[in-house]
Amino acid sequence: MATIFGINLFALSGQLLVGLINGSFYALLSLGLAIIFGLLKIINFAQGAMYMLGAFFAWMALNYMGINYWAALIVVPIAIGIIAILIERFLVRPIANEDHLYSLLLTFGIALVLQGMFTHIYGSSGLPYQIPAELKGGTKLPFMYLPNYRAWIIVSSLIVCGSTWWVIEKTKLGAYLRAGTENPQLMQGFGINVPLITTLTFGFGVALAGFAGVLAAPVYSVSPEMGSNILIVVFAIVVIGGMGSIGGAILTGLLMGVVEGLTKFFYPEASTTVIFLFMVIVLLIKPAGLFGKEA
Amino acid sequence: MKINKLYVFLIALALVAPTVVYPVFLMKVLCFALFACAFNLLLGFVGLLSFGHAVFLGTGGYVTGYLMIETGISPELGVLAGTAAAAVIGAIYGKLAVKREGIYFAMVTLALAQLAFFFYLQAPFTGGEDGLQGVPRGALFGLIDLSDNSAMYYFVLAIFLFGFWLVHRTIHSPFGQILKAIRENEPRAVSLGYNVNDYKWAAFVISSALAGMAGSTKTLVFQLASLTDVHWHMSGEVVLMTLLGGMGTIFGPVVGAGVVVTIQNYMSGGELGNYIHIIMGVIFIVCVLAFRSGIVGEFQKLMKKNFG
Amino acid sequence: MSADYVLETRNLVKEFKGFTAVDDVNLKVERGTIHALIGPNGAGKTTVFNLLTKFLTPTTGTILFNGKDITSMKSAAIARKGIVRSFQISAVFPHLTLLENVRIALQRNEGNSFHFWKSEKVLDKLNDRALELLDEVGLKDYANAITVDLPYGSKRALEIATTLALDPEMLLLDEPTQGMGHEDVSVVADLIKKVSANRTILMVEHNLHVVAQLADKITVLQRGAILTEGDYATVSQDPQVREAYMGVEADDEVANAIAAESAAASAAEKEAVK
Amino acid sequence: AGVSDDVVKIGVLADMGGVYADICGPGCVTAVEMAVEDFGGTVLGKPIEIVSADDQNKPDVGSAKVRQWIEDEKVDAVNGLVASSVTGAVTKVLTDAKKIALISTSASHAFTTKACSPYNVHWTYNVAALANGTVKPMVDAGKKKWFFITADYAFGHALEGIASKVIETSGGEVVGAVRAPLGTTDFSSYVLQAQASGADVVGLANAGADFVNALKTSAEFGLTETADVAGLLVFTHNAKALDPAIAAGMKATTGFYWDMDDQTREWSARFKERHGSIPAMGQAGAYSMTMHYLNAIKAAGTDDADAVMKQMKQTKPNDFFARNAYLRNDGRMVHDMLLVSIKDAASRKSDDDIYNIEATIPGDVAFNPMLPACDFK
Amino acid sequence: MSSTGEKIRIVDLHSYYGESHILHGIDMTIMQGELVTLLGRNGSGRSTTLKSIMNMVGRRSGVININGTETIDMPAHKIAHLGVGYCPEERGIFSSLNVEENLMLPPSVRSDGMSVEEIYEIFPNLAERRYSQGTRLSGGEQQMLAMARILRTGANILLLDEITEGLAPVIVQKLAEVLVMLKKRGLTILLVEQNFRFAAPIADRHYVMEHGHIVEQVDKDELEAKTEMLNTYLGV
Ligand SMILES: Nc1ncnc2c1ncn2[C@@H]1O[C@H](COP(=O)(O)OP(=O)(O)OP(=O)(O)O)[C@@H](O)[C@H]1O
Ligand SMILES: Nc1ncnc2c1ncn2[C@@H]1O[C@H](COP(=O)(O)OP(=O)(O)OP(=O)(O)O)[C@@H](O)[C@H]1O
Ligand SMILES: CC(C)C[C@H](N)C(=O)O
Ligand SMILES: [Mg+2]
Ligand SMILES: [Mg+2]
Repeated sequence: MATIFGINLFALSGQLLVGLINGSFYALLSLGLAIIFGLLKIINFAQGAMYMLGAFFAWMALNYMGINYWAALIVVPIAIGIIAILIERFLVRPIANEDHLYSLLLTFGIALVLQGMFTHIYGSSGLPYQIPAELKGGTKLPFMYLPNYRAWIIVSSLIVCGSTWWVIEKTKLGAYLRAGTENPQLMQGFGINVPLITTLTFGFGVALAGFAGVLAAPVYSVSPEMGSNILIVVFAIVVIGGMGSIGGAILTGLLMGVVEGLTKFFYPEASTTVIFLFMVIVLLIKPAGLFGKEA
Repeated sequence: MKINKLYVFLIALALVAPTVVYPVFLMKVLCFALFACAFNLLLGFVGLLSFGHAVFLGTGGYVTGYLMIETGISPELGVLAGTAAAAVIGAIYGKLAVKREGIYFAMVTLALAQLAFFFYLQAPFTGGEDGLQGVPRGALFGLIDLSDNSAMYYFVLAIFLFGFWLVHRTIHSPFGQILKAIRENEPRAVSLGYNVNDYKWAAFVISSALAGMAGSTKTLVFQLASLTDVHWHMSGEVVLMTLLGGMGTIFGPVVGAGVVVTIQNYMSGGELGNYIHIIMGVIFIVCVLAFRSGIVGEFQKLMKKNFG
Repeated sequence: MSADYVLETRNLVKEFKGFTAVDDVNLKVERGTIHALIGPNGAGKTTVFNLLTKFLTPTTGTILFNGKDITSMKSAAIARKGIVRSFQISAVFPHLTLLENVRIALQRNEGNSFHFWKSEKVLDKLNDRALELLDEVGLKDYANAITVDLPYGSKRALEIATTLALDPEMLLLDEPTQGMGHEDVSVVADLIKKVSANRTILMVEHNLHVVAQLADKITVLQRGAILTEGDYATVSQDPQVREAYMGVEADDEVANAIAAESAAASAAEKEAVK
Repeated sequence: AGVSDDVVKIGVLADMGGVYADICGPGCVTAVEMAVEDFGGTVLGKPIEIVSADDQNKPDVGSAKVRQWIEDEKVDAVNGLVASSVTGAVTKVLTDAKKIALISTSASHAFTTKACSPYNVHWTYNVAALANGTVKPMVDAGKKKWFFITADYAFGHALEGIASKVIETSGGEVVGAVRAPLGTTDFSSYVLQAQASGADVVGLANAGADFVNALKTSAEFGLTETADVAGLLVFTHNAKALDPAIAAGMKATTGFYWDMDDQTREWSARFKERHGSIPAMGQAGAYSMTMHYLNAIKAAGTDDADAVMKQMKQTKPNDFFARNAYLRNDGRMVHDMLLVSIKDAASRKSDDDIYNIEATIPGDVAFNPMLPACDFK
Repeated sequence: MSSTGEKIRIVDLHSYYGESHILHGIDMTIMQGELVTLLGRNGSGRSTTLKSIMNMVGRRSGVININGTETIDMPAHKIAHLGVGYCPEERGIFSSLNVEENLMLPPSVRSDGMSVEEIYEIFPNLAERRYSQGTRLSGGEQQMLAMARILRTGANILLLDEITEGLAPVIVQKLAEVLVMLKKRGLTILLVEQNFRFAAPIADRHYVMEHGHIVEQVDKDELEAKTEMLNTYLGV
């Protein structure tokens, strides 16, 4: 086998790829957070819970309604988007003019309730969800056996992230979004229905988490706790990337997945902390974050 | 004058309370009340929402617990050491966290806290998920045996009163004035020549030291230091206590801590046990939507409306 | 013997991504004067201010304060040195009383602003000085009022009182009369005049009346570079300045010209309607 | 003698809503209730009462609750006890107060070794039994090279440690181990490392969701094809959550399986009717232990802890759960353990039909020997 | 007065920000092609009047008729589509967009807006800085951009708040010319201005506000006669 400095290169490439897979989830989640933050200036603490909800909905859809994975991949994010829209409309909007810390606390409360509810109903040992038949099996790469489903995770996440980026950065709708984030009132004055855009954006940002949840269901066990742990990591990623840019959120997500993958290989004990350490370093060197604009 | 009478009454109440109420429960309330007061110093008076304050509670607890077990020092020194350790961590974390503002600050503190959580989970001296068990309470100044619950209670009460006084004093000190100014208009404070980050940092250190003190004391009371105290749930709980009691009020955190601990105590025994997170979540939502001033804040508003 | 300069810049340059906003500026501000910086929009006036107070870092060049190089100092340090800047937006602490507002500034030199173990009563000894300052700007009677409730002009005055509390050697004022009604403009102009005693003031201002009334010396910037310098009479007669800044016809004539033009226009309009 | 405070009060402390709630949460309460009812509701003419509480898997919550139970509510014994961390804290409190700990679900063997106490009763299983039950037969069958994916905290370390010892003494070899933090969702890196190690067996020294995730990922990356993957601690609820296609054939050691014989089926059916799901081993253990405790009170004529402990150790428990059983002086309940394998989908007759019983492991083989220091008479 | 020529009619307008009652019954009518100014001291409620028309205040009551459409219950985002362009006091330049994007941002509300070339001709500064970030412009440049932005939309009712603020006299002069030109094109303009010198020569009518009331209406021809009165209200 190819080795350099005593490191097995094949194994290393395997770890890189695996990191990228994890990074795909980070990218989807931090992208969702960034979009919502952009327009509503709130950090959606319930984003993790919505990811969890995505996985559970996929499971429920399959077991109660016979909706298969592929359909779930479309239906579940929409359903979660609708829930999000209701949350925005009835819970978030009434406090939109208060200090943004309140909406953070509100969504934190929502996260607790959702997690508590699912623990209560389904317990916390996790539910099984099968990899769709079409994606069973894998491909033998020179350096590793790449399960087809994992490859699909990377591809689909890149497609979703990429198109979201394109819409926001390159289209007129995106310009409305960006401007609406800064001065919604004035945008209204220009004749743009900002509340509608806000609601839809919130729905979309949360739907991204739902999508990630469906993607995750077949590979991680579907459990109520799955959201809260990943969310804190995603927070660190958001701090590292800075909320300044949509592209930044995506890239940082992928990058951190890789960093974490490498750590699992070289020093697994630190794998849970490496992203936080990375955050510390970024805070010291570039407090606004890698892609953040100067304050 | 009126205020002073109120204080005297409350202290008198606190002195006789253990004869009526289970003292360990009271001590728990006092520990959390101190923790919440420390937290409120940052949130209510500097406007910084730390979502990782559990680290300091836990650090105080672990350090005190470790020293009490390994060296058998007397409890007041144990508490001091725990407090100092929390202050040191607070100094480091604070330096990093004050580089960001608002929501970012919350996220940075949460992430840093998670870092510490994993450290404590894996570090050998904390006993991992077992925690440090069987921490001796020791004898205060080598004289008063604290294994007696009522002696312990008065020790805890004294610590709490000291912490409470310090928070109160800090708010009404020259330093507190600057904090107020920073909260009101930060760029202006900068332009007047104040290094606002230094002031935020100092407040952060004071707050984390007091949180550590609460943790140290709690460890002595329960003879145990565990991961619970550094978990993000705990950070969330202290936010809840403060929010529920009334952030930015002096008594709010105390009331909030009392209510939350009581609810938890009540629920952990009953049928409602597994609803605990749901109920906490609902309280959060209700507080934010309809009850932002908290119990004490709303009460003050009411007083003002009717008598003011 | 050359004049006594408080503040000097040498070859000050600021570039933004290939765009030079401040281009080799050598500014000399004489001690005890009111010095105005004027120029067309985008000439680089605010950028110069930002460089002087280190809200921006110069690309090249040096800044000297009392002959000492302060180019590498941080914002807050510069403020402590004695260069204090007022903002275009009103900069007060809205929910504190006026007295407290001023005291915050006075407190800085007390060296007790980190003393969290002392009672705030130790600050009471600053009250007399604070009242004096409030008196100076005509706000003594409102000392215990809450600042938000003040009218705009008074907030401006309070801000100046607060700034004076730092006893700065030098004040930087960026468009101090912007957005003010005529009445307030003259109040503030008087105030600036009053506080300029024993101090140096550098200001940016588009209101030529104020400039004419106050400035001892004027520097005209254009496209980042100094176009000309001198007192009001000299500068306002400079044809280049008239063209680039004041418009072909200076000042008062502007109004007349416009009036004439619009009269003509409305005449034309009436014509058209017919 | 006689019954203190005229009531026998049993506390059930368990995880009512957290990650172990399915394993021993409300289900353990149900089990103890059933035991009390089956016993008749009174002992020595005095009522038997049950109080229960959620320890949230937090040692501080658990020990505070137990302290209060003892001081305020005159609880005589505490049953349930899931997370070893909580149990560790609680047994200290109980021992100080001379009250009995009836440990049903905790895995650590510390309670009868380095943290042993005359008042501890450890009933269902422990890490030693898991290692002896699952690991040893595999090594003996020629699977010599082992790699561990271990939960990176006390429980995982203990399990890995004891399993490694078993491997080495049986002539096997541990070729590597990787410590995955508790709550890891993505095990792919670890699986790749396990794959690269060339081990015959990859031992999963973790539990619950960690175990499920690790196994799933192993299957996905084809590890299950090239090596044996062995779960060292498998609860029926977790086994149920696994795709039979992946898990089929996997061996595990358990203290109880509902479908073993008529006796277990009878009790399990009653349990399922009340609780909604089949019993986990700790739940069955909680019942069995309660029965034994109440019988001991009856026989001793008192609820005094020392007398009851003595009585419990003298009489052999024998019911649907405890087979060929006796309570050792160190508090370890030694009984037959089961070596099971997970059924494939085709041979499952119902949702609950999860295991084939491969072998019965006699208690003395399964459990660790008693330490002289823990020989409380 | 034919009602077709009536562009804005406001009757008994009351406006509130939260608890505070700012406008206390405003009445005004503006005809097609008129340029009307709102004068008054700081805080007299002039900006609030414009914001009320745009439905950007907390709460409002009364009648606001724009181009024949009653708008008091209309959501804010529909008002622009009646042909209204609003230039706010605080400029509202977007930092996430560059100059050109800022310029192109507001949707056209009518078809006959100015072209970008025309606009760049009036404000050459903007052309030069067209790719820089909106808020990186100097104060005055931002002011120009804010004004230019609504000229593009083709709005024929302009609500302009302190547009000469912070501008160099040359530009102020240029703006005056622009306003005159717009008037000539038949646009209706409601202008809030401190700079009386700027407003006086070009306006047809002036309303004077104080404490949320309209206290005086002055016609262009009456200016001289009422100087004294204006002085006491405005301190000119
Ligand atoms: N951060 C920046 N990045 C890029 N360009 C900038 C930045 N700040 C200012 N500029 C440009 O530099 C030039 C000078 O700006 P400055 O704000 O100093 O002008 P000014 O003289 O204060 O004008 P005004 O009178 O309009 O306030 C402008 O063209 C502006 O667009
Ligand atoms: N968003 C707001 N919330 C509460 N009060 C406000 C708000 N905006 C303005 N006000 C108050 O409304 C009153 C009128 O303000 P407005 O801005 O309309 O005055 P103006 O005549 O335009 O003066 P200016 O010269 O300051 O622009 C003032 O007393 C002001 O304090
Ligand atoms: C309940 C089991 C999963 C093991 C548990 N972690 C313990 O410590 O014993
Ligand atoms: Mg400027
Ligand atoms: Mg009894």
